[in-house]
Amino acid sequence: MKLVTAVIKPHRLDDVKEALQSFGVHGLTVTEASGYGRQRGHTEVYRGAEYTVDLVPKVRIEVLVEDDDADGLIDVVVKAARTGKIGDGKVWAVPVETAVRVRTGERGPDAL
Amino acid sequence: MKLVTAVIKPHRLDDVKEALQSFGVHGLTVTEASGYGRQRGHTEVYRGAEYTVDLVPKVRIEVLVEDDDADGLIDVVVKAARTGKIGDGKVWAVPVETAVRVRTGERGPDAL
Amino acid sequence: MKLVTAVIKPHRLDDVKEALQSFGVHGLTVTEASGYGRQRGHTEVYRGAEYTVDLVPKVRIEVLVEDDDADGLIDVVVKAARTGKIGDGKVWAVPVETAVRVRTGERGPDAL
Amino acid sequence: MPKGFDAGDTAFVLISAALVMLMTPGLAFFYGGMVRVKSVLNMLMMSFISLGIVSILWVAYGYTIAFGDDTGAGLLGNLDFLGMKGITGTTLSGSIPVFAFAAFQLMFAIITPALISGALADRAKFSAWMLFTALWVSIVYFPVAHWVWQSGGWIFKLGVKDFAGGTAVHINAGMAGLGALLVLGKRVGFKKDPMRPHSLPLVMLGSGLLWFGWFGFNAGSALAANGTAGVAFFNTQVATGAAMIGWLAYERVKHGAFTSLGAASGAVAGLVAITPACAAVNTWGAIGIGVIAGAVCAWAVGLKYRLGYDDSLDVVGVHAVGGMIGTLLIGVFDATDGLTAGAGFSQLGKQAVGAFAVAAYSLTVSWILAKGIDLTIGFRATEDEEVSGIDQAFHAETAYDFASVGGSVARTAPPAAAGTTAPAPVAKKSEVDA
Amino acid sequence: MPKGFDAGDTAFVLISAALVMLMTPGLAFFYGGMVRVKSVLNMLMMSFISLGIVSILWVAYGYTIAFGDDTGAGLLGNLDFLGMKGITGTTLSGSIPVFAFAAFQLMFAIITPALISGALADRAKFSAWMLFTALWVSIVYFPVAHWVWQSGGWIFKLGVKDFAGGTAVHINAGMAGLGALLVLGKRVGFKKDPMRPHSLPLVMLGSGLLWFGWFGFNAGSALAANGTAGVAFFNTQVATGAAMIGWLAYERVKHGAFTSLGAASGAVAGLVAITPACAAVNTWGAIGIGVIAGAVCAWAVGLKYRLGYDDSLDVVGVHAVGGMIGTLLIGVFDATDGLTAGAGFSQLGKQAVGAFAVAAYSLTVSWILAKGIDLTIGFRATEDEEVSGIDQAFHAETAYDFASVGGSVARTAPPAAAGTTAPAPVAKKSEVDA
Amino acid sequence: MPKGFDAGDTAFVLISAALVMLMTPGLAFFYGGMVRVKSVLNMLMMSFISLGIVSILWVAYGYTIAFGDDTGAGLLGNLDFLGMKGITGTTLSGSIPVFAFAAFQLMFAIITPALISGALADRAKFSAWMLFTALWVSIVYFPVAHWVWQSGGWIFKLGVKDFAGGTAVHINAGMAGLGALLVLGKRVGFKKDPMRPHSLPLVMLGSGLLWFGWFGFNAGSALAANGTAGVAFFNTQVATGAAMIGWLAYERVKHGAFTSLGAASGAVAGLVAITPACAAVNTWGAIGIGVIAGAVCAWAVGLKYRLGYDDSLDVVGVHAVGGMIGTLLIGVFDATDGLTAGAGFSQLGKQAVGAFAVAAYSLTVSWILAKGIDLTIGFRATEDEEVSGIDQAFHAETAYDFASVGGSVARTAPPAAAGTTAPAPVAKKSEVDA
Ligand SMILES: Nc1ncnc2c1ncn2[C@@H]1O[C@H](COP(=O)(O)OP(=O)(O)O)[C@@H](O)[C@H]1O
Ligand SMILES: Nc1ncnc2c1ncn2[C@@H]1O[C@H](COP(=O)(O)OP(=O)(O)O)[C@@H](O)[C@H]1O
Ligand SMILES: Nc1ncnc2c1ncn2[C@@H]1O[C@H](COP(=O)(O)OP(=O)(O)O)[C@@H](O)[C@H]1O
Repeated sequence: MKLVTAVIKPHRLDDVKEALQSFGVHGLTVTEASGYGRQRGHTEVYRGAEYTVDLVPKVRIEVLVEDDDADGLIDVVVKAARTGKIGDGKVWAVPVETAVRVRTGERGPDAL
Repeated sequence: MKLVTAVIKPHRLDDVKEALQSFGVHGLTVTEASGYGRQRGHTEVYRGAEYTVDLVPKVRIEVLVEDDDADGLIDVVVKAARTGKIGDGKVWAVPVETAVRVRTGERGPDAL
Repeated sequence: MKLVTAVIKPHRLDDVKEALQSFGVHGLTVTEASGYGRQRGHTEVYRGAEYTVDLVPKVRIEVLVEDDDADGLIDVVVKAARTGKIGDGKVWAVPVETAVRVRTGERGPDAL
Repeated sequence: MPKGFDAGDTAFVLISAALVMLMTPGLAFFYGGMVRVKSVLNMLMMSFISLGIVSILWVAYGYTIAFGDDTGAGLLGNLDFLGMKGITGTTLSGSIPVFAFAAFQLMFAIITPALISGALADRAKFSAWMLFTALWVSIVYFPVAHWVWQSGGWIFKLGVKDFAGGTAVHINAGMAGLGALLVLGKRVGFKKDPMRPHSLPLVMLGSGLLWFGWFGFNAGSALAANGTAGVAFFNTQVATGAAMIGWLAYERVKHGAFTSLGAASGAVAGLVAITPACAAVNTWGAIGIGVIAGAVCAWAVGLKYRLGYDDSLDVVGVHAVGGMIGTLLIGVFDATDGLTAGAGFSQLGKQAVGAFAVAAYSLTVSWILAKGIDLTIGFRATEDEEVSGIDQAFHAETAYDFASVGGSVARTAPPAAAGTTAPAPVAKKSEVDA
Repeated sequence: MPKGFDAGDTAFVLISAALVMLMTPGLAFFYGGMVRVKSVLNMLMMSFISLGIVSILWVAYGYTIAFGDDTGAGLLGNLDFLGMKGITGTTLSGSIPVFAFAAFQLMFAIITPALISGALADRAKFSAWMLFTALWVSIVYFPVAHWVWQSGGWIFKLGVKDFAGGTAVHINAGMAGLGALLVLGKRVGFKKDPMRPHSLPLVMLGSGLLWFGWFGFNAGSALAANGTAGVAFFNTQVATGAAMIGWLAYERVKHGAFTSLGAASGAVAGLVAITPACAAVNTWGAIGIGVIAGAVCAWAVGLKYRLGYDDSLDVVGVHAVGGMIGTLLIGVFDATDGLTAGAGFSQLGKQAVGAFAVAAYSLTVSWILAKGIDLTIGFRATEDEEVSGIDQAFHAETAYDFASVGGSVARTAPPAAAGTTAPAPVAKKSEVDA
Repeated sequence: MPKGFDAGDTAFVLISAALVMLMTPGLAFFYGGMVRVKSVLNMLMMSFISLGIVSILWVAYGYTIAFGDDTGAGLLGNLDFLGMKGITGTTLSGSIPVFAFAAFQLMFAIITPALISGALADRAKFSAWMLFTALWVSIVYFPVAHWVWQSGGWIFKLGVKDFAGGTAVHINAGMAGLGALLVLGKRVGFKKDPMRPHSLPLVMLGSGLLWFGWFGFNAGSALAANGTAGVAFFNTQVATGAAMIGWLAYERVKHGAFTSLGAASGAVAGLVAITPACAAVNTWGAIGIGVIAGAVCAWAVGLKYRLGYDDSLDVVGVHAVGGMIGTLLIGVFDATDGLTAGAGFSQLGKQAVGAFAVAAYSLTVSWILAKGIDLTIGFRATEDEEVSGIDQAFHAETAYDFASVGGSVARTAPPAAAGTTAPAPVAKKSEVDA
């Protein structure tokens, strides 16, 4: 199995969820995150003090998939998350050795 | 070493922490997350507009362990987090190549 | 490629960002987290009820790097995050199989 | 306007009525800030709904039960003013229009049941709570207000002093809270889970608004902008300040910290305790009542852990105990009839009779009402509803959404549905996260 | 003070003016809590700015246009009081100083444009909004206030009753909102993205402050602390409570839940509807108006989804519809001239003429003003600004930073820069996250 | 009531006192919203505690020092009213009960030290702050109030005009803030870390409540519901609106954005500046004072970065500077004695003497008090306490817990412990996160 992690723009989340659903993936875990990168951030002003806020809101998605589905899934996510503007984010995959469904104790692909 | 990640129901966190403590693991990192899966979510109503909130609050736990402890630790977490109802979550493990304790610079198992 | 994850004290984030910048890494993803470990936490009082809050605020940083840079990067992070007091946190690295830049679809080192 | 009318008094009572009205939202925030994030809205709604239910019942029969001429036995007002019959803009009560008086008193009738709700945080079915509110004001509050304040009421005739409602409002609400919570039982996780306040600034906001509005409550109870109002106002301020100090001092000694929740709670305890006494005692008597109420209530809120009843937001520990303190200390500090004025124990005895009579009546009837509701439509939320949060279960809402710019953690039902007439189902309980 | 002066009335009107002033911040929170976290500050600012702009215009020419003697045609006041000329502390209006009257009326002029802003949430350029506010009060509000309230105004002379502003304030603002939103168009994601309120406790706070302040608005409109004020006060309370119940009942039937947003909205709908009628109807008339307004407005806010206009925070559904209900129901429930008093349809007819005249005027002129602004300096934010949030775009701020202890998610520009005089650039739009 | 008593005036002053009381919570939110999330509660508590401490000292000796008959030298009141001796409900001050007057003035004594706290955000030991408050009101505020407002006070006799407290309250508090912050030093990370406000809606709430309450502060200072009160009220509103515009205009030019913090700050600057002048100038004078105060204070808050003192929430930049502007501009815009009335520089000179005398006295004594406290019990939190947050360190609380449904990030100490009498230890500092 693989764990595919995607860091994307928050307003793409709904589309990514839908795309994954069509792809046949029915579960995922989301965390709020902030990203630092080419995309710059913005300036804020508080009583004459100007702040450069260089962390930009992102959403971080994790999906466990069977090995064979990983590449397809990455493509699906990349496509659904893309706006074409700087800051669209990254997607990466790491190998997973074990996965368990807490409710049933099922292991491996059955746990997904 | 392995990194064991568990996505569980928020109100199981205390029990999981205690179970890990008994198992001999004394450190972990927690992030708030939201999960999407079989478990459905709920409907909200705002001035006549009904929203389906399909992301459910979860807690995400990360624990670094020595290779030999990984399987036992997974069992402990799964047991402590289980309620038997849909949405209990997932636990998975990935291989870790290096781990460092920031305070001392210790590497490997000593860093845990 | 590797994914380096660092769990550090929140007020070290700016220094770590700067150190990474100097090291030549220009992107990273941050999430808020809470840590449980040797560092104890504190007691809170609400109308006579005392709570032990044993989770301490942390920041979790993820950086994708090329294989060769991983060790150097870990050193840089560890150095910048260190205060020498309990609770400075952990840094670890896991192997990454694929990484994609969402905006362009570039894969591998070019995606970083 | 008819002879005897006074514009200054009318201005004072009308504005005071507005201040007292603001106390109910103030109370909502005070309570709402104290609960966990999953039941904030329910807590707010338990107070706000009283502004609706009680207003209508007051017009229908509440005013006449409470302030109609006594029927003879000292127990109830007659029904002359049923539906506010016969009252017009020029009908006076003392130097002010009856509508000003009735509006002022209505605000008291609204906040009293709202006070009770703190005892039931996190676990009451909202529809059951609405029913309880309606029944409770009808059977408990309207009569008790008559007993205590109407010149023909039996407690009034006994010579019990309750200037602004220590007995009629606070002991009454506090003991009703106890009655109801004994029926509902403990929250899931009581004594085990941490249940810390989700927003202390909201608690402080509530206490600030309560303090502000309470000047209307206490000074306004003079029903005229006169010297008594001045005394009541001044005493209210100094007693409340003293109570805040009293509570904080207790906490510093006992727990090593001056908490903001303690400051807010101490202020409310002081306001409660000075309520019956604000026109009866002198300045130092007020300060004494304040310090005592602050410290004693700080101790009393710990009782629930020892005795094992789940008075979630300390309605008993603050309102019943604080109301008792103020009511009884009139017997001690009253400027003319108190112990310290050398007048002996007579007033103290009367105060005790009034206080315990109302306490007993309220406790008993409230328990019966709550039990009745529980046996019929059910008063308590299911465990699933409670664990996943009663905001979702009964209000189909979430208090906050701070999720970041742009995206979101939710999806709209096709909004077309919002326009159709078929009722859409709210989350089936079995699917809710537990 | 000159003869005829009354201190009680003056106290009442001055404090009422303060209460009405508080309604504008109250409205800001009511609206601010309802928007997403990325445009809270903009929403707050759209109300607060009115406290600045309108105060100055009022002094300059607003007061004299609205309350100067009529120039003859019933359309405008003369310019005798331009710049508050000739008014001193001892100039009276009835039994109170003119400055008290002018301050009281100023607060109405401030909140009316602020009400409009709810229709434009999330997408208006702030500088354009400021311009709109200034033009709109000048061309719409000041004249309409004259029509309705000045004894020489044409609607006043017609015999239309509008005690505290159902027509002049609410229908007026509601239709202006409609006019402006038709120019601005829909929010990005309307009907598709969830746009749930980011903080319902903030909404509740707003509604609580509005309710409180509204006693000044309605009872204060008696301009004296008298029996009429008492009636207006009492009716305001019971109608509002009834409207909250009306809205919640509708929701319970339609959506299966009692929402806190519904309680807050129902209360506001009731306040709106009772505003014109509070001194004209009896208690049961007030309750009737309340229940009807609550239920009808609960239904009316759904219209935007069916008809497809994006009245973001339901200014049309609550203020235009609620104001209409109150204004027309005077014709039904008026204690002397209403249908139920057996007085026939004459008053109802007058009310309808007044209501529709103001509605038509406000809708038309507001649309033209908004269109003019849009064609010149542009009224609508760019899509990028809207998606990333207009708090950042126009206010260079973020509403909340709850990030944890110690660290932070931001870096300061070298603060030395803050002391230099060269204007530093705000975020270039292209770099903003979308 | 005795002859000379007026119910309208009494109603007005009592309600005004309630409004002024609300300003202290308002200030708490204004300040509390501006700090980082780790010191919100401390900021709130620094204001709230004043409601306790000062109330008691006022009764004990504050009232008589400030408003007792002068002892002769114009420096202090005599001790005739020690412990409020001899004052009853029927003792009058002008047309109102002394208790109404004393309550009204007490609220001024409460908010003045609370204003100072903004200069010390994030780094003061709470116990030291309590001591400072008690000493400062005793040695600085009570005497200065006597100088400025009691008919025998030396500044009053000089002919200095300070209607509602530009000198006695704002210059006084502003310079005290400067004195104290010079002792405490800079926050860890000053000029380096971002320290943006954690909740701007809370700041806006604070400013809204301040604005509202300030009508009591300014108009109430007429001590009667008369024409002067009307003028003061109207001027307060228009000056504040103008100041908001002035500040926003400065920001737009300098930083390219209209910030909500600027709007809130501008309003407060305007309120401060119009305070001494509200009854002395005409409408346009008020607008002039407002615009000038708004723009100048917007500039003045930047000084701390250039001069390098850490006036965290700009007490100097807003209160000292704003108070100065208002006090001196009386010499310019006074309707009878000002430069623009052709009366020459005499009044301006007096104003300057009064302003600078109070500024110098307050700065000096406050510095000495703070230094004394620092040398004995210590005034400043340790670096660890400061970095991990003084809410935890001194209040053993966390402001917010928005953690999601069900679970939690904490564990309760066995609640049985809460009932035992042995004081439980608060977090050992060494274990706290830094
Ligand atoms: N080396 C990296 N490791 C981890 N996350 C990264 C890295 N570089 C970028 N990111 C994440 O990807 C997001 C987008 O990156 P950015 O450089 O702004 O734009 P783009 O990917 O379009 O070139 C960042 O906000 C950050 O969250
Ligand atoms: N493929 C997946 N990848 C990552 N997380 C998942 C995946 N499937 C489910 N999850 C996580 O597990 C949680 C529980 O899954 P769900 O399908 O609701 O119930 P169960 O695991 O009991 O069958 C989800 O809320 C989500 O956080
Ligand atoms: N086994 C572990 N797995 C994951 N995270 C850990 C582990 N142990 C500690 N941590 C994280 O590291 C942080 C610091 O650990 P702690 O034991 O307090 O101090 P130190 O690392 O200085 O010995 C913790 O707060 C937690 O976030």
